[in-house]
Amino acid sequence: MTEALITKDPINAKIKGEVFTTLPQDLYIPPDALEVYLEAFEGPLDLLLYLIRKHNLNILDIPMADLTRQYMQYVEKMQSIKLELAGDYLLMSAMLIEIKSRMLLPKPAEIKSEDDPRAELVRRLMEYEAIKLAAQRLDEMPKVGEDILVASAYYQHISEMKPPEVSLEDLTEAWRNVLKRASHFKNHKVSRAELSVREHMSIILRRLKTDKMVEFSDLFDVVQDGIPKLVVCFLAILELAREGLLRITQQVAFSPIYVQINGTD
Amino acid sequence: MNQTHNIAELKNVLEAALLTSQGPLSLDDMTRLFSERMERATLRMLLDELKQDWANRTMELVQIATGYRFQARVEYATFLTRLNPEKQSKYSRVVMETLAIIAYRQPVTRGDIEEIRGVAVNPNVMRQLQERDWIDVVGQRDVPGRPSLYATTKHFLDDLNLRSLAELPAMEDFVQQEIPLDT
Amino acid sequence: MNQTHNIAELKNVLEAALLTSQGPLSLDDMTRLFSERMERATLRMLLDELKQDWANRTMELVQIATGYRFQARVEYATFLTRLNPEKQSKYSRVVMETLAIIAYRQPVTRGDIEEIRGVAVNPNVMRQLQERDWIDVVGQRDVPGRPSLYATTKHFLDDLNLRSLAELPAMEDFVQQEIPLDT
Repeated sequence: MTEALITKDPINAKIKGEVFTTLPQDLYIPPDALEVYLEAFEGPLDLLLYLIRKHNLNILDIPMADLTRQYMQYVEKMQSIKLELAGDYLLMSAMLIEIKSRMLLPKPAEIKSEDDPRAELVRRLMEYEAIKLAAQRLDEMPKVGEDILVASAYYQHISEMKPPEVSLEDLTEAWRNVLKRASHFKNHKVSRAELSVREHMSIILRRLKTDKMVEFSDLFDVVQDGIPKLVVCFLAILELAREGLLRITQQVAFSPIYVQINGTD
Repeated sequence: MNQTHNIAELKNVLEAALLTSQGPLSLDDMTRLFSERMERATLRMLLDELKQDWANRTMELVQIATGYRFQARVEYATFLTRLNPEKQSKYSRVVMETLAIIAYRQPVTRGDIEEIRGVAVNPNVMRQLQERDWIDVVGQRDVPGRPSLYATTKHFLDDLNLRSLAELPAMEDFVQQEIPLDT
Repeated sequence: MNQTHNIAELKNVLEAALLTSQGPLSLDDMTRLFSERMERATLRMLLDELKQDWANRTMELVQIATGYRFQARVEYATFLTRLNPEKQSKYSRVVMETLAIIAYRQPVTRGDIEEIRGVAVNPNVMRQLQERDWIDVVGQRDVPGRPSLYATTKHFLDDLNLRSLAELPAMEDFVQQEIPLDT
């Protein structure tokens, strides 16, 4: 199975009318076919792995000097766009030559396996091989949109528009913009106290809308409200009267004072 | 399993197709499901049966202009809508500024707002704020035309997480002597 | 029908939601379906029952990384794929190998990927995987140049029908016989 997986991509290069389906043993790749070879393999590790697994090639048997010379020629002939890819192969050739030269040096009496210069290459080859197989497995796994079909029945979308959220910052920003543009408000300041007064103006108007006529003293809750609130309430009544929104009446001196909305009878 | 041999299996294929399809399936679509030839009459019969099978269940098989589809029964729509609440749009600048003027200057008439903003106020703007229950009419000014006086509501304070208008940021460049509200 | 009163009705709401949802539903999503409070334990129990209810039917309720979804049983795939013959184009070997490295060795930099594959990584490959929402950048390695660290997304797990990376086939399964050093 391993072999079948690794040699999934058949080599099918046509050079001067002649079809090449296997790699030449001397590894010589005619420049015309270089691109095809490079496409058949994912890189020098892939090529090396193929040679080792398929042709039982000993890493050290690769005629590296020749190979390197050939690569140098390719690089010269290739257009700059392919240079990067050729560089990867060149780097691998350099690595193999280095390994070979180190192997040719006189061996110490005992060589530990981790000192073997080939060990690192073998580790990389095997890691790449495993990743390659993992990639094939991932490719074969069922995927959503390919062989996994997910339920997506229809439902009637009821429009339940939520109203926009408004934050305190949004509101004050809007007010700031209003003030910025309204020149006659340029020097206008709104204090907290004034806001309380204006709020009470609304409260009093709301009350008078339902109760029509209220005795002045009933507008003050002397039991519940503290002095400050009573003051605010009084200021609100004065402001409403000033703006002509309230009518304050008293029949005779010392009789009850009544407050009503101006314009109602 | 490339050949289907009995009614139940044919119905299952149709059910799976209709439940996973992104859009409605036409009879032509459905014939493509099967490698063997499928008569439209057979398909219609199968769809009828499928409809019956689902008669008392969560989905109903309906026929619309472009074909057939399964759809959730309408009583489930309220639940499903909760999963994808529609994106809330933002209020326009006009709406926000009108709200700000009412909040800071209440009680005000539309005329007051127009005077401050320098442009006419679209009645639609007031309606939006009233429908939200953020403003209401607290009276009329005693001038010709008796224009309505608008103020913010308690609901507005609740929605903005305020206890009173005094908690609105004051627009003052210097700290004024404040009347403390809580003593 | 805003309140649900019994197990059967709760299960129906879940079924309707899962059959109509555009993507997987998390437990959090599902609690949002109900106006009343819903315990996760109750939800899990209901989902278990729902799964049982569908045990011998066309769809199966599966749990994947981001939640639950109904999907057609694998035996219907051959029929259903006939509806959309223009399949999602297969990724090239480079893309799949890059994905495998990210899946099994994450988080990794482009340099790590190049080291394992022995070739430069085309940025286009990373872009394809990012556009599919299968990988994303989870940080930078603290070395000169601060290269991006890539990892697979939950969406990748969802698309491959997995709940977690631990469900990927074990890497050891792919390790082949030792390459002999002496022959």
